[in-house]
Amino acid sequence: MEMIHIIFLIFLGGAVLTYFSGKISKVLQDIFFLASVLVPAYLFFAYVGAGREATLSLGGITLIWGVNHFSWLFSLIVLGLGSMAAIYAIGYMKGKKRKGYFYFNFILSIMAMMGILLSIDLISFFIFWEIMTWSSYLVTIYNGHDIQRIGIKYFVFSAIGAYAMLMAIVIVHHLTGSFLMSSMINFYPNMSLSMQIWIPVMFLLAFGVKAAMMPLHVWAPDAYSNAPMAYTSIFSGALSKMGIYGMVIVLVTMINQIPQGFWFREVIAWLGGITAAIGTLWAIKQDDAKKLLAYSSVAQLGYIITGIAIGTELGMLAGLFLAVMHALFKGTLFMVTGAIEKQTGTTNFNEVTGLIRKMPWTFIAALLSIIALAGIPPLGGFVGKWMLYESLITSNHYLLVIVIFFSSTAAFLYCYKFLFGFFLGQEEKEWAHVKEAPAVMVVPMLIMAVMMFVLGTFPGIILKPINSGLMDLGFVDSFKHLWESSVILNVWGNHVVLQPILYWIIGIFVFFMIFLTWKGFKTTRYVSTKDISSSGEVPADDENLTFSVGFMQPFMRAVAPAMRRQIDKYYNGIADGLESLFEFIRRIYTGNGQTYTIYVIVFVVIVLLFKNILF
Amino acid sequence: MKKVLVILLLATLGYYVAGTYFDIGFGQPHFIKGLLPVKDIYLAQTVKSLKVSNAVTSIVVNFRGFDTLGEVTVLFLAVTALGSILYKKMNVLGERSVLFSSSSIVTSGSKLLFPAIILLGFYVFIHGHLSPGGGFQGGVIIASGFLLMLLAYENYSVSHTALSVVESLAGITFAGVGLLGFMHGGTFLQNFLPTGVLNHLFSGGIIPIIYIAVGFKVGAELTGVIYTVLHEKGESNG
Amino acid sequence: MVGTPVLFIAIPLLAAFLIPLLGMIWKELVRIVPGLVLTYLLILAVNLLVHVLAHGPVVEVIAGWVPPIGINLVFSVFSGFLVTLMIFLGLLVWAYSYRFKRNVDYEPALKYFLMLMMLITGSVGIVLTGDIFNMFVFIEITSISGYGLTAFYKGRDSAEASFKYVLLGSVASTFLLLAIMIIYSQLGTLNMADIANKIHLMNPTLKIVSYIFFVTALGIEAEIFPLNGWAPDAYAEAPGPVGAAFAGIVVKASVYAIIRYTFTIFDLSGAFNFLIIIGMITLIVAETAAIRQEKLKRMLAYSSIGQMGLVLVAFGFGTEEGVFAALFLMLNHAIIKSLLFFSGSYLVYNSKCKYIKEVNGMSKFLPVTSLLFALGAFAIVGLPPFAGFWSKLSVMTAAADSNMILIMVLVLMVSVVELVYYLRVVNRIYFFKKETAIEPKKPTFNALVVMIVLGVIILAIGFYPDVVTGVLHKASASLMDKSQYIHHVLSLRQ
Amino acid sequence: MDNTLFGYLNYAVYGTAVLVILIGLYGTMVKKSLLKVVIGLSVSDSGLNLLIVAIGYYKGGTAPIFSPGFLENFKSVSKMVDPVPQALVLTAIVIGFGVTAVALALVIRLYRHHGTLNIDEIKNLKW
Amino acid sequence: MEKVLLDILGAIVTFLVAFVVGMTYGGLNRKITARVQNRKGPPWYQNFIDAYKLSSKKSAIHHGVMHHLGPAFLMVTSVMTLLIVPVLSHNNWFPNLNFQGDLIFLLYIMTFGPLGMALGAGQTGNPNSAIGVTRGLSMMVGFEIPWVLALVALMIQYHTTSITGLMAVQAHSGTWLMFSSPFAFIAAVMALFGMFRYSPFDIVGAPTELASGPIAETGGKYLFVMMSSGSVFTFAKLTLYVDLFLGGADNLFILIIKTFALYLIPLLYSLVSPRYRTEQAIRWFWGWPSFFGLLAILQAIIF
Repeated sequence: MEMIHIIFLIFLGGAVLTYFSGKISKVLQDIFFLASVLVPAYLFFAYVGAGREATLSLGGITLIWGVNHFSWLFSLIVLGLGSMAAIYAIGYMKGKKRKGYFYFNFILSIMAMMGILLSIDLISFFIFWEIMTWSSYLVTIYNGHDIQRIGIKYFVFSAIGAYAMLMAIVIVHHLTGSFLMSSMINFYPNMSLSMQIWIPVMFLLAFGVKAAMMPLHVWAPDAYSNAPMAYTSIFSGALSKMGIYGMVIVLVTMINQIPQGFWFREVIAWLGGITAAIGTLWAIKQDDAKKLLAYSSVAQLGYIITGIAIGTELGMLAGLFLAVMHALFKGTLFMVTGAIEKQTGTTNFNEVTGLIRKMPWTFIAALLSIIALAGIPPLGGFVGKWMLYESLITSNHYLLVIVIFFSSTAAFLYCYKFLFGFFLGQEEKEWAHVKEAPAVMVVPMLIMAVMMFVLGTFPGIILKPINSGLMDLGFVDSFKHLWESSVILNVWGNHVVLQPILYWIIGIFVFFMIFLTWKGFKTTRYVSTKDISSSGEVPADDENLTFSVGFMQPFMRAVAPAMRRQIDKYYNGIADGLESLFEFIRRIYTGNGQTYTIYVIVFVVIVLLFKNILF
Repeated sequence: MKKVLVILLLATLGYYVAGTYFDIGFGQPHFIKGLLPVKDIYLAQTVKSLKVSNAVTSIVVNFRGFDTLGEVTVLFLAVTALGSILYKKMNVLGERSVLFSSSSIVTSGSKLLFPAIILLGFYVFIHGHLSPGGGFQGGVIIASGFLLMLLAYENYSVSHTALSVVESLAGITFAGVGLLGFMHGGTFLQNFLPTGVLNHLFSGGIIPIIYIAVGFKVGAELTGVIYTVLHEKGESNG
Repeated sequence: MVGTPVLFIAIPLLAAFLIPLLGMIWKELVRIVPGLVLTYLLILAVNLLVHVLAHGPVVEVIAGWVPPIGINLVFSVFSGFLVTLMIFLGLLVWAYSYRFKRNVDYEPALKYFLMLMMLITGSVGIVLTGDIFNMFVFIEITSISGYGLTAFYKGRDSAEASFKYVLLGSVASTFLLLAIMIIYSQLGTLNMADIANKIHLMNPTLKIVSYIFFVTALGIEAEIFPLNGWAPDAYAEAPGPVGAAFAGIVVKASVYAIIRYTFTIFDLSGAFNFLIIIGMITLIVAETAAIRQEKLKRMLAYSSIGQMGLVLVAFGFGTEEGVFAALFLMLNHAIIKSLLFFSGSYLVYNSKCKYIKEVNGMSKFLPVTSLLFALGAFAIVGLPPFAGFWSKLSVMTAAADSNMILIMVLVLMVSVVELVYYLRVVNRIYFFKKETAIEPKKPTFNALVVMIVLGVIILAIGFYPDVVTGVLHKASASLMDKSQYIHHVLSLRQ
Repeated sequence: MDNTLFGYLNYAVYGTAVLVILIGLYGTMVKKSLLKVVIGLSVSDSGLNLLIVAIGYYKGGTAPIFSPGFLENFKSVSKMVDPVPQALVLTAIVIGFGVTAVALALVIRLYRHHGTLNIDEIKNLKW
Repeated sequence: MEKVLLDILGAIVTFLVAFVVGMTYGGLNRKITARVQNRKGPPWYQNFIDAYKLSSKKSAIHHGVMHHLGPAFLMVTSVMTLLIVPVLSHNNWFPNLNFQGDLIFLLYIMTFGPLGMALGAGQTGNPNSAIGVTRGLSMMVGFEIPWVLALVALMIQYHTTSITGLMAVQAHSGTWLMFSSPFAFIAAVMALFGMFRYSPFDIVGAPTELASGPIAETGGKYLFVMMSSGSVFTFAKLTLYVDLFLGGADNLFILIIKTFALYLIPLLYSLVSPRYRTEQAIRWFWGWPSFFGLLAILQAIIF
């Protein structure tokens, strides 16, 4: 029995045990839950290296699991973020109902993601893909309100994607006689042109749904915002990366091999860019932190898609680095939102304000992740953004870079909205009782914030594994030796040296901090946010001056034409049309036995009339 | 509109069905040449090995006896289903429906005819293997005798339990004889009795036994059906 | 000697005749005896199946007359597999319906169990028999039991449903007899193997017409659109376990009949495409009709019809893989749909109209039942790692190998529809507030056991499909090998 | 097919049988009264039985009964009509009876439940 | 170690130069505005006086940590921009970080400060501050588009993303990029209007309406740091433009001339323009300036 088997068994058994141990003791349940996430994570990193394979024969199909550098990289995201989110979930779920249900699906999701990453054959890939879908679906509808639309939308889109993938898989099996990914890849250049186009398209449909690519993204904001925040952090941070993982494989190993691949990459890159722009615009409009972050996730995934779709090495690196970073900062941000939800009971910017002094550690985590999200140096987000722009510019995507840049600049608006809405602004009496979140929730956030900081200066830590992963996929490596240091560079030879920049920034910051604080901070006294110069008056205590409704109204007015068309509406229109069609079909069954008899005769007569054609 | 449509449909259907059967031909050999139809085997074997003079009986009871077992089961099930469908709570029969009461001529005439009818029924199914007729026909005749009595007498009653017992016993006989054949000869419904001489009453092995059982069963079942349906008045709310 | 196929018919018939007598001794016996009979038959079937897997088909002649003179029963791997499945399901249905309703009188209980047993026997007979007219008789046995069972409940519209069933069933038997007589008038024989041996001599027009009549007649029982008007009503109005029996047993037998005619008896090249066409239409219409249903059982019924359409499509590929996929589908459908009917019946137990909205929030009151329903829903839409996934995968693989891309697309699109309506119900069970004052009813112990057994089987097949795939592969091979079938039946000597 | 009187009989017998089936089906499909629907079923059954028996008929054939002396007189069984359809029709009749009985019972139930025999008013189950 | 000290020394010198020049420009701005409006106006050194006064004031209250540190964030941006932009070519005094960053990095480091300041402004709880911040950020999205279009055009035309690379191109060819890439220059200059937030794009501060917007609750040392940061930033930006489009400068005198000439463009435009509303401003930037930016890219692709 290979270690991979053991890992899966622990996941599976842990999920079941966790579910049922809740009937005995809540503490036991928490312990089981943590153990069944952390133990496999430890085992994986300690004992499973590239080249190890495990097999299982099911129904005449041999399922093969193994790990290479590329999947190892994603395992890092899944298990790292998964562990953090698991610890966080202990605090987040405390005192909530249906803990067992949540934990069960949480563990299954992580197992499914690991399964996807470890799958070497397409069938186990598909199986785990579907497990991932339904387990995440079950968590999505955990809260239970408004689920009719959200959960089903998510599941339907996922199912359409997954079924497209299933079709591709069986067609591949038909053509090659094997379910192995490697045989698909090896046979790919020999396929007919239509297959060469359709098989990647079908795969990309599946991956595009999970990665929330543009016309397929409509489920994402709702699903992300509806799931419990402890889960959304891996939902958005890790689960969506499975789409990216698949996309990279399809793009690198298949599409790059055919001349038509150029158009593929262009289309996907543009879809990614548009996704980023649309996601950002809608994120700015949201008044609820969950929704805002959800749309922001869509936008960030757009960058990642663009990066990997460009197909140059820098682009790939950028996309994958952004993927890692996105897991970190979006995971943290969702955790922050969850902490605030836990402490205040709401995540609406119009309700919560001025928590900075009540939840300082949460604020620090949020601040750092926002800086990373916005791509501001010296945090990690910048590195990814920089490489993305450089790869776009150096590969002649001039207009795309503008779209991306627009989206990335506009992202400042929602970044600020997030920070301001929760932490800044007037401190209202309503929230005077709020305390900092428990340590079990804060610590994971802070750990991840520190990681962002480290990666901002030493991106080589993560770029090296990305690079070796890409080499495993068959990428030719052109600037391998440089990833050791904290230098990022493009193919034109331009580079940014991050280390001195960090020192300078810290130096300047510390200098002016001291300058401002010197003899100052002690003697000045803190005054409440009511003590302000509002046209010369001091507002009363019960006067709510918080500015949060219509926060980005001017900007929204400027971009109003672009937001008038919602893709959602078209989908709803299609759905309504189909429903009425189905209603019509249903009326065939009139309820009159005689009519049914007539149907029988009609059937016979029709078949008899066409018997010469049919037989 | 609907009627025209139905007529058109049925006309088309009729065209094809009738055409097919016209192709087959009436009253002349229609089997494909060179094939040996089973009926020739049946006709040969019914005399040779079964010693049954009524070929239809030998087919019904022996060659295709399994069909008959199924057929009996269908009847049995029909009675069961009927009882189930028309079952009423409290286990009381509904009032009998009487359109008009019978005159004394009818009642005494029926009383007179009843034994004769029953006797005829018995005769028909006992001689099923010798002459036209058989268990089904005889059973129906018996049932018609009971029908006559039921029509003639408003308060004529048949014991439900007795019917049920007869029914069951007859069915068990059929299946049991089949199983005996199974134990004796290795195949279900196989003949294990001496076949006797053609055209004698005691001939044909198990065939008469089965046909007698069928006769009792059909008679009991049809009587049961008639009896149940006759007592279906009142209680409009179900 | 491991037993012979005829016992599958003879023993239940004997028991059926005995039961009224036994009931006079002790009333509870009418409930117990069918279970005992079915248990015995299950043991017999498993024994025989094991034997057949090792030694090839068992052909049983009746009344000592070898085919084509007499009637024969064929227990091949294919039919044996179906028989075992049906009897197993039948046993579960029996166990489930034992004390399903508390206050049923003696007489209806007797009749219910009797008809249930005959329903199963008839279906088994359809599968086992090697004679086309005998098949007609068994179809009628099944149908009449079905009519009775459908109309079992009083005070509902069950009689209406049953009447529609009778109407269409009679039309079906008309067409069936017409078809049988066409065959007989040409070939002079009623034995399937003999017919299969000689069918190439027949006038093609007559052959086609008789095939059409056969398909029409059997299609009514197998719920092919547009012949399935009775089915939703009957499923919805019959008692819950009977719905499961219809879906799991009766329809399977009818599909078997169609398949036997198409694969073994007739040699029409266009028949496979015809199966695909009607299967596809059935699938699409039924699944799309299901999504707008307001009543739970009707929804399940339409879903069941759709699944049967898919089975026909899979058979229509005409390849061994297609047959394998279809058999796998039938197996899964039998198990999963039974579970859905079983658990669904308890979810709407005390409701009068069985509306879907009445399952709202039932998970709080019936946790295990709800969980099993959800499991069944997940399994039937083909989500891994549950049983339904493997059959869906094999259907897709078979379709791809037959180059039926369009079929694949359509089937998968319909699958999405299916997914939607099942998820809606599951959502309602788990996440809606209970609105109505209907009292939830806790499942009886035996019902719970039955459902859990089914759930465990679903999981077992899902996690380790090898438990069934071996048998299924052999079964599909045995169906595909037409000459072997003919040889086995006709080589018997007096 | 010869043009003798018997040739016309060919059409007459089968034609009648098919016509009876169709009439029965027509009644089933069009008539509003449940009883008439059931009668339609019964009528089409009769037509069918007629058709089946007609198939077994041979020109100038005798009943398939080996009454004493038959074999001595005719020497050949080919003079007998086909007994198989007769056996089959026996089964078909019995089954037809069973179905009709069940159908009538259902009509009684429906009448009890709905208080009418009009099939158009018995449409509680639909869609 | 010696190099580090030298670097720090160079940075301090650069900072001082930028501070003085920036402050002076600010004073000149006020003077010129006054003269055009037919007022006498304050003396050109008025800003130095203000700065001195502010720096010597002692704050009595603060609104929390972010409010306290906001100016420091702002300063980081200004100084980092200054350090990355090559102040003088061929001069060993101000090498700073010239070769360690490029244009994209510059674009992003320039947003660091506004964010910090916005946080500080946000924590004061003054609604006017928040309104000002949102307007500022919205406007930023507006002017960044033409600005980036121009930069991208330059980058793709000369296949480099670093400022020094672009300066080398100019030195090599002898032509200023202002002339070889005129559309990019136009777009960039129009974007400069937005960066300086002078009229008509001064709705962010909106002195009368919003009580100076983001800085409404800031005074004393905080305001001093902000003010000096603004001055340094002004100088850094102008130097960047000079480096990119006007061929850089060999000595301080030429640099000051070129920067002042550039500074006059937004200054003079502001004198004749009324204020735009935020969305009008954004749309303005997405109009002609972006059009010129696209032309620049077109030119870069074709040539």
